[in-house]
Formats: sequence, C-alpha cells, structure tokens
Amino acid sequence: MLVANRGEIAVRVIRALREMNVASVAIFSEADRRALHVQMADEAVPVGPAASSESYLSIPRILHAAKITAAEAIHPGYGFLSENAEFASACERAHIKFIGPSSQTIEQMGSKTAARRVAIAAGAPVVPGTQQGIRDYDEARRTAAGIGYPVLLKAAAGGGGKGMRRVDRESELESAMRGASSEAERAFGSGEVYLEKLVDRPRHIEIQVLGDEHGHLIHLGERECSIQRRHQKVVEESPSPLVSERPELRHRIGEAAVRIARAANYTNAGTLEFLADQPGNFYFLEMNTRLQVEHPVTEWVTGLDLVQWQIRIAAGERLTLAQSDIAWRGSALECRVYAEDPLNNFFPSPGVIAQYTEPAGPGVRVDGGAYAGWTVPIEYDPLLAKLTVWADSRGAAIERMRRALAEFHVSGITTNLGLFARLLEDESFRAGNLHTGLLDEFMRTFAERSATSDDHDEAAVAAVLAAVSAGQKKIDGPTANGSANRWRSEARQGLFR
Amino acid sequence: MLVANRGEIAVRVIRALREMNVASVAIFSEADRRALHVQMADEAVPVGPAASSESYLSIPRILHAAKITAAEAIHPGYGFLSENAEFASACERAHIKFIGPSSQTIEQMGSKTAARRVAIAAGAPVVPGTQQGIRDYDEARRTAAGIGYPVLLKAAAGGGGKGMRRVDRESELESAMRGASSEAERAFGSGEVYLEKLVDRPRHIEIQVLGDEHGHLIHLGERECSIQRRHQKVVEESPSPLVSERPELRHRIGEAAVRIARAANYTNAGTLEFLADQPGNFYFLEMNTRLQVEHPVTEWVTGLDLVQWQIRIAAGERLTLAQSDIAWRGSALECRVYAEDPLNNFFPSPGVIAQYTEPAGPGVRVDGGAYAGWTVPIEYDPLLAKLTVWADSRGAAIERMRRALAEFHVSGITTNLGLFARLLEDESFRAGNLHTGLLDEFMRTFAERSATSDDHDEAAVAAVLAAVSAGQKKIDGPTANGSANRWRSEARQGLFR
Amino acid sequence: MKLRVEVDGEEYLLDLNRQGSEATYQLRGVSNESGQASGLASVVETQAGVYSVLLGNRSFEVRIANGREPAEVWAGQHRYLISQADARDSAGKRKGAAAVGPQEIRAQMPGKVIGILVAPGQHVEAGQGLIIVEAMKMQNEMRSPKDGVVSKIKAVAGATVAQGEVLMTVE
Amino acid sequence: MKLRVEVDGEEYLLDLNRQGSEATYQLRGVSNESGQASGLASVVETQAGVYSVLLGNRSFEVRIANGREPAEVWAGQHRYLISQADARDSAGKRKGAAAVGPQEIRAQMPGKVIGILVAPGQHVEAGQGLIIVEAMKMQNEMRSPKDGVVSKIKAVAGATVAQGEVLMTVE
Repeated sequence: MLVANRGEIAVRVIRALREMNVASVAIFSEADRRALHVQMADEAVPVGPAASSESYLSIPRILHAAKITAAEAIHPGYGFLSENAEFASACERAHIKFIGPSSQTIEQMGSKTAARRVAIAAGAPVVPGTQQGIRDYDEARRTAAGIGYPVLLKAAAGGGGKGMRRVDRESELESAMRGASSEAERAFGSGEVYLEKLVDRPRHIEIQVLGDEHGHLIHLGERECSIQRRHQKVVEESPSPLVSERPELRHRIGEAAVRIARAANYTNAGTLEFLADQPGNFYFLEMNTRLQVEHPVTEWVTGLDLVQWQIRIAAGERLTLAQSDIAWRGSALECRVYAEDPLNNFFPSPGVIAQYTEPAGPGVRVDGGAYAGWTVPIEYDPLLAKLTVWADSRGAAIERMRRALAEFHVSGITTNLGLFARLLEDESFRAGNLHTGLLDEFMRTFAERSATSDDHDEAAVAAVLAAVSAGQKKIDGPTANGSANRWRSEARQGLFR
Repeated sequence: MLVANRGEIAVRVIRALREMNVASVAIFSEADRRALHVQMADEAVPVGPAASSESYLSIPRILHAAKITAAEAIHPGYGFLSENAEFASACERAHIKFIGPSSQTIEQMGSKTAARRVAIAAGAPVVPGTQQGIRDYDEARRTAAGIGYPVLLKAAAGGGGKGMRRVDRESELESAMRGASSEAERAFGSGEVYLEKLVDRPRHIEIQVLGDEHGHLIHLGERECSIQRRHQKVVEESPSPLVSERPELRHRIGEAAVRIARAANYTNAGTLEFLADQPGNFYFLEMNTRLQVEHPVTEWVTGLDLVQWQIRIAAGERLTLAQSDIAWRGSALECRVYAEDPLNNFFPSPGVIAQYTEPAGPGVRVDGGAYAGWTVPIEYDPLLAKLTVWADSRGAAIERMRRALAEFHVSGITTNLGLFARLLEDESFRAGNLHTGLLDEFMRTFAERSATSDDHDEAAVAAVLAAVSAGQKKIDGPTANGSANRWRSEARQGLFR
Repeated sequence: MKLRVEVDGEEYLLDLNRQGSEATYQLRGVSNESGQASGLASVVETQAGVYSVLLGNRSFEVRIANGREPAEVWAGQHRYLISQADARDSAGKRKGAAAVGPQEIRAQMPGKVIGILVAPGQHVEAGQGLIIVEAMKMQNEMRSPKDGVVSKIKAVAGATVAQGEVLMTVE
Repeated sequence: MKLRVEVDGEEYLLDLNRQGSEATYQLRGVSNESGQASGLASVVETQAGVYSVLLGNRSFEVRIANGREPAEVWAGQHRYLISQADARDSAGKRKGAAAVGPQEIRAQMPGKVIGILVAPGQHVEAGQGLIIVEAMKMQNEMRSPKDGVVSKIKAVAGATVAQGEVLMTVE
C-alpha cells in the first residue's frame, strides 16, 4: 500500500501496515529524502521537487509511484490530497483503492455549503447563516444585518482557518471579505466565501464516525478541540469536559453526526465538526472526509485502532462493531508539538534539530516524524510530533501530560512545548471551561508569566557547562600574582522553553 | 519520597511521583552515577560502592539518605530490599512510611513454607509437597517417594529460580539437594529448601491484588508468565490465554488469591503466584509482597496505575474501587529486554550501548532505564527496558509487539530482542499453548532457524557502509593502467539480532 | 555566592553576582585554591552535550544544543541563551544599549521577501513595519527596533533570504 | 552481480560474489567508470552512524555501531559482523582455519575468574572446559576451541579480568 503523505501521519500509517503485515510504500519530495517516513517504509519512491504542488499534490506522479510499486491501495493521510475528490476519482479509475469515502462523497461533503444542505436535510442543527457562497458585498451586508453581528466569514472550499475572518461591525465587512476571499483563493484555488452567525465563546466539538461499505455506520464519541491558535487546533481531548458535565450530549451530538453521515452515504473514517455553546446547544459546521490529526485521543478512550479499521473497511471487511459495543474509558489529551515560536505569533521555526528526546512510560504515546540531526523543512507544516496521554480521569491525564512534556526535549529549533507546560497550569483549562478563544486570552498574559525564573544556581551551572563545552575544557588555576584567567558568562534566560 | 532502587523500576516510580507532584529522591551506588534514574529524580544521594550489599542493600545507608533529604516515605521497587522484613521494620521504627505491606506480613508471606500454611488455612489449593524446609537427605528421599517423581526442590527464602532444581529420579536427588541448598545460601542467606510435586507442562499464572489499610482488598485479574528462561520470566501477558479459553478461571483463581491475601492481612500491591496445569487446575505457589516487574500488563488491561495506587494507599487513602468496578479490556504483552546473549545460555552482556532507539506509536509503552552511550554495569540485573504493548485482541497485540520489536534498536551490546522477534512467530506461542518449558523447547531449534539470511544486497550495502564509515571516505577511481585501489570486505551475518 | 563545580573531574569555582533578574558569573579553575565555595556541584557528561548535574543532592540535566553564540543551553525545564565574554570587554554591552546606534534588521528564518514597506532615507518609528518575509506559507512582518532613518536596504522583493541575513539597516 | 552505491554523493561500484551462505564483495570508486551496475543504491547519513538506504525503491536502514574490528553493522533487522581486508592478503584467512595454530582464550566480558580447570602443559580436547568467569552473578565456562596442549595460563583465580583479555593459550 502506498502512503501519499509525509511526516508523522505517514509514520503512523506505516506502523499500522506493519502490524497488518502489509508492505508499505512511502513517497517523498526532494526536501524529504532524510525524512523519518522514508526510513520506516518498506519502499520509498521520489515524487518530485520540494514544492508540494509538484510532489505531494501531484496526482499523476503519485499514481505513477503506485503503479511502479504495484500498490493496490493508497492511504492519503490528512491534508495534501486527502480531501481531493479528483484524486479519489483518479484512484478509482486506475483501480487503486483510495482509503476513504467515494469521490462523490468527498465532493459533496468537501464543500461546506453543500455539506450544510445535507445536514439541514438530515435534520441536524446548523449555525444560522448563508447556505452558499456570497456573490458580492451587498449580499453580504444584507445577510449579516439579518443574522446580526458578530458574524464569521469563511472559505467555502477549505478549512484550517485559512480565509476565515471575524467581523464585529458593518464597517469592517468589506475589507474582511476581500481579505478572506483572496486568502481562500490562494489556499484552495477558490475565493468563494460564506457568512454565518458567530457563536460567543464557542466550543469546538467533533464526532468521529466509522462506516463500512455495507451500509453500517457508527460513531466513536466526541473530541473537544477548543484550544486553537490562528483557528488551528493545538490541544484536543476526549471526552469533552462539556460532555462529561452533560453526558446526554454525547448521544445527542453523536446521533446527529450519524444522521448526516448516513445521508451522505459516508464510508470509512470521517469527522463531523460542531460548534457548541456553553449551555450545550450545538451546530453542525463541516465534515472532514478523512482521518483526523487528533484521532489518537479517540483511539485511547475507545481502544480501537482507527487506521487499521480504515484499511480493513477499504478492503471490503464488515465493521463488526455495533454502536452498543463502543465503550469509553478514562480521558485522553493531545498536544501538537510544532516547530514554531508562540512568542512570535506562532511563526514557524524550521531548522536543524540539535537534540530530540521523546517522553515514554505509562500512558504516554508519541506519534513523531522527527529525530535529532534532522532539518525541519521550510516547505511543509511544522508539526513535529503528537504527544497524547491517557489516564483514568481528566485531572490525572493533565498531570501525566505535564510529566511527559517535561521529558520531551527539543533544542536547536523553537517549539511550543513550553507553552503547553504553562497552559496546563491555567485555571480555566484545568477546570474544563474551554472555548476557542481561550488560547488567545491565555497568550495575552503568557509572555509576562513566563519571563522569570530566579533559579540562579541552575543558571550558574548552565553557564559553566556552556563554557566548558565551548572548548574551555581546562581553565588554568590562579597564577602566582593572583590574577586568574577569567571570563565572564552572561546568561539571559529564555522566556520559556 | 525516596526510591530505594535503580534502573527502569526507579524511573517508573519517579514518573508516578512526578505525576502526583511529589518530589523524588533517587539513590545510587558508585557504579550508577550516570544511571537514568539519577538524572530523572529531583534529588539523588550516593549510598556507597558498586556492590549491592554495600549500597542498594544497605539499610543504614538508605535510611540515612532518607533522613538527610527529609523523605517521608520509601518505595522499594522490586528486588533488593523490597521483600526484606527487616528493612520494612527499620522504616517503621524510623517513622518513614514503607510503600508496601507491614513488616509482619512480609515476614509471614516471605517464607514460602509459612505462606503455604496460610494458603492451606484459607482453603486455597497448593502443590502437594513438604510444608517446611527439609532437614536432611533421608527426609527428602522419603517425601519425594511419597509424592512421586518428578519433584522440584526450591529455596524456602527466595524466588527467581535461584536454589531451584528439577529432580526426575532418586539417584539425582542428593546432589541436586546440595546444589540447591548452597545456591540458596549464597542468594538468600539461608540454605533451607523444600520439595514439591512437579506439575507437567505447568503454566505460571499470577493474580495481582491491591488492598488498602482499612480492610478493603480486591484482585485485578491474572497475568500469565509461562515464558521463562532459567526460571526467570521474560514474556508476560494479560489476560492469560488459558483464562481466555475458560473465563470462569479468573474468578476462581482471583477468589483464592483474595482469600489468601486477606488471611495475611495484606495491604498495598501484591502478587500471588499459582501453577496451573493444562486442564485448568491451579495451585498456590508463593506470594510476592511487592510491586511486580510485569505490573504494566495489568495496568494496560485494567486502566489502573498500580504505582500511584501503592502510594495513595500508603498515604492512608481508601481504595475507592469495588471488585465489580474492575473491568478488563483487550490484551497486553510484555517483553523484558535484557543485555544478555540467548545463544550463549542467556549470559549477561554488559558494556557500552553504542546505539539505542526505543519504539513508539500506538499501543506501545516502554519502561526503560538505558540510553545510548551508557555502560550497562556488570554488577546488577541486566534488564534494560520493559516493552509492553496493548491491542484489542491477543493476535493484534502480538503483531503490535513484532512491529515494536522491529523499531527497538540496541547495538554495542547483545540483547534478547532478536529472540523475541522469533518467539512471536512460534506456533505454540501464537496459539496460546504456553507452559514454563516452552522457551527451553524453542531454544533447541532457535539457533538453526536463526542462522541464515540470504539477503545479499542488504549485506553488500552494509559492507560498503562499514568501509566508508571506517575512514575510506573516498575511494579512488581506477588508475590509468586499469588497476583499482581495491579492498575486500567480508560479511559474516550475525546469527540473530 | 560562590559555587564549586566539578565537571568530569575538573574543578571550577564560580562567583555569582545577582543584579535584579540578570546574573553575572565569574569562573576560575580552582585546582590550587582553598575552598571558599558555598556549594558543590558534581557534573558528568552522559551523552554528547548532555550533563547530569548534582548540586548538593539536587539533580537536574543540562543540555547544550550547539556551539552557536549565544549558546542555547537547557537546565532542567529552562532555556538559557549564554554568551561568553572576556572580563576585559565586559563593560558597556548591556541589553539596554541594544537600540542605540545603527540597527541591522536580520531575517529570523530562511524565507522569501514578499514586501518592503519602507524606502531608503525614510524616517521610521520604533515598532513600525519595515519588511515582510514569508516562510512555510506564513507571513512575518519585521518592525523597527527604534526611531530612526532607514539607511540601507539590502533585501530585494521576491528574493530568498537565509536565516541571519541582513535585510536593512536603521540608524 | 554488480551494484552501484551512492553514499552522500560519492559513487562506488560493488562486485558481489556469492559462495554458499557467505558472500565476498569488491568495491571500487567509479567516478570515471562506465556504468555496469545492475542496481543503484542511494544512501544518506541521517544521524551519526545511521544511514538511510534506497536500493531501487527498497528502503532500509544501516546502522554502524562502532569502529571495532569486526564492525557491528545492522541492516534492517539483521546484524552483520564485517571485517575488511586488502585484496592482497585475502587468501588463507578463512573461517575454517580458525582452530589451526595457537589459540588464545579471551574473556568475553569483564568479570572475575572463579575457577581454572586445567594446568599448564595439560592435554585438552576440543570442547573441554578450561576456565570459569563470573559476571553479573552468572558463571560462564569457557571451552577449548581445539584438541591441544595448554601452553600458557595468564589468568589468576579471583582476579578481575577485562573484556578481551587473554586468559590462556592452547597450542
């Protein structure tokens, strides 16, 4: 089987294939010859230059790689071509099994406006707003006035925060629309945007579904992904603290998700994203017709291997689990470890990893794609690893995550590991009072709270060792007249790790 | 809290303490200044020279270390002083909480003959044999004749295979008794041995119990540890395949275990070892009054953190779980990764670890105590790490373990990783037809089966790289007269990894 | 405060001066000096660039990422950027002086210049945007560290720049 | 079989001769030689001593543990012990010749000599126990590799020995 992706998710899929005794084929761009997924696969095929458009997004090159390795199936991972209906369709035509739903389903559910229509028809609640792309500013102005500010502008063709703008008043609408549209155009090749009601302090809750190709479809419960930066998830968990407070919500949102997925004839693994407000009302947002980055938290609590199920379902196997077979145990958390600088607006920090040590021990799982000495390439998403933990309660999972974060050491590049260590001490986070703006609020005070450590002893020893390591392996003793060969070492403590 | 141990179990306890926000104190001998547990602890205190008897077994030195660090409790791990009643009693006198049962219970259950009397009184089945140490050869001869050969000689004061001898006929009895007794004398300071019926193709099945200091005690199900070399466990699992076939066994053995433990007023975590024959009859063997090496498999299937529970119970907390709260999910396997040579009678292989890479990803847990560049000391048990996996079935767990073993890379010293890779392909093992002699039988054909690989391409590239790495960084092209700067590289493939 | 530090058998004596949140260290070899230290640290290098430190009983790890200046050094969970200077040239180079004199604007990471927001000779205020560099599809606007005049612009729109490359100078 | 191997940009041509379960390799630089290779291997060193190999499309890792002779080299899941020899001295040093001539008995691991089972001048048979070394509380009996006479005994009972130390010689 060919894995049409790179980084940690390619490694994740290769591991599943090895456990199923299926040979794996990696693909790699010129920037990725040294990437971990290339080393871990049974075979690896170059597919072009560093630019994704000419390698990981090149349908002909990937199909060619599948052909020369006689791959019978392709796992697309997430991102890249995973939600590209044309790719799925090209696979179908080439008689290569695409691990995911049919190209028709991807096409239908890939458009947020179309997916919304499916959801409404299936009787699921949606956020008030337009059902299709807005033609012009006038229409936008009228619609927004009808819904009432604040409203949210979103790209019809994509996700991940690209082409998304919050608009608080009409005076901001026109320029926001222009910005969102051109960003969407650049990111997804379509500038179509739509408008919807902005839910205050919303929580992002999503439902994992799994359906076989014989008409059986179930849900595996929710994940809460309210901790986001630039509309990108960075911390995810299951169960959602909101659901833990209101256990009936899992059933209600899960039922809605299953209704929508069934209406779309959905097969394989997929995720339905919902907004929930604090009282527990929820609204369907969109569907991701692929494996989700944060699938490990669902694997922890349900005990199911989602990637293996994806492959079995694609092979035509029946999903042998009834909804009533699904049980949830304990609490799982994920932190996405990025090569980025939280104090510089989460700007990516590619470069050479000098040291890299992953945590281990009870209840800790690392899905990584990096190693010491590797250069994080500038061309791709800077996700280094996903750190997930499980424990029997959310509180214990948080403590376990703190322990694991303290064991996770990356140097040479800047990462967000230190941010997580602080966030996990945040009172709102610990209380489970999450909303999608929590991280932004947290960041406002993060720099100051992180600025000081008065551990001078520690700093002093660090300074000595820096000097020793820099070649001053031997420092002479004082000379006869008492003057020493001295040097001064100045330590500025980093604001955070 | 002070951790009176070293290696992976000290690391395991330190991780639990960190998750509970309790400061940890490591102790180390002169041979262990660079050991991982020293680096991971909050504080570390030297306790003497390399010889265990003067460091890890020195009660006064350990109590002194506890005193100067103001430790309120001591976790003994396994081995060393963990089942030493005198140590527990010295802790009690020093008002330092010993994490384990009372010194009286250790004393009582630490003697196999005394423990056996407790079991019989509690109505649990035991293996036919003597109830106390044998005085002389004459008594041994009479007893053995009464039970019927084959019989087993065992040390009354210890476990782990030391002082154990199988005797198939009377002519072997006298010398076996001498050997067992002198080995027991050396290992445990007491040469007392006893005799029991040898169960044919026995399975080693043990029950984990957990009791608080308020009279509540439950069991956490069984582990099967039938894969042994030199009477030392190397692969453990839960559930036992025998129990999976006969689900009522878990309840029956568990009940027997709980009865014995209650009769001994047992508190904290403990393990009752049983022999089972293939039809499912079982006999109490002995009790380990401490945390077991293989506790992670129970943690995987029950979702409980045994070390954290040990600490909470020792702090006087109530065990808030009823027997009916305990649920078992899926299947967990453990491989003990030793620095030893399976092809040289499992002889230890200490030395410098050149490269060390642990596996990761879904369902994999590593409890390690080693790292690249570390010298495995000659003085202690050569356990490097425990690799445990979990999956929803035993078959999937075996495949996951194979995948994880392939990712586990240790070079510079010889390990048993390659043995596990082969053992997991063994038909009897895969079918769950385990018995304590299985590994010995397997070893008889292991060397031959492991001897060949006809992967000449792989070997050829390895040879080139060995040459390049050895300094032949640049090899000249052919000279004008056509003679080349040649060298020859000979590759002998190792028998196994 | 004086601290005796033993690194793989070599002894050093460290004078530590605290000045608010910053600290200055003086380090000497102490092979033939009488002990004045208030504490003893024992250090062993366990792996390349990784040191196990025992400061009294306290245990922590120090990791030295690389030999860059300033060196990135981790002690426990804290990151320190440590630069070394001879005692003779210790004066005057303090942090507060940073925004005095000509300031070079350097690329923080490899990327592509997608916009130059100022012209040579232009007056700029501290915090004013100067140039936009894109990397990994994200745009980073670099701002002026001081009030001043843009003296030199080396960057060219559309060009690829390396990390640390000087883009422009503000005087 | 000929194989072209590219290691971080340098090319090598490898002649592979199979002889039963053993294989002999000849390696040449091929910078100015016409391609005769039946396959191409691309190799990059990802970490010190760790190489990512693509042999055609096949991917595996080669790890070189250390520079000892023979070198411990891992390719995928297989361990190879690789010793190098100049083509000129390739003859006569085959495995079969191992038990000819004086044989030195060396300690396999650091340990303590706890028993010497033979005396100087004693005739021994191949497989006969010579000496017992204890390490990690386990005893290892070392046996004679050939029929012969014990010529020298360097080991002393009770002494600590280092790995590789010569304990005795059998001629």
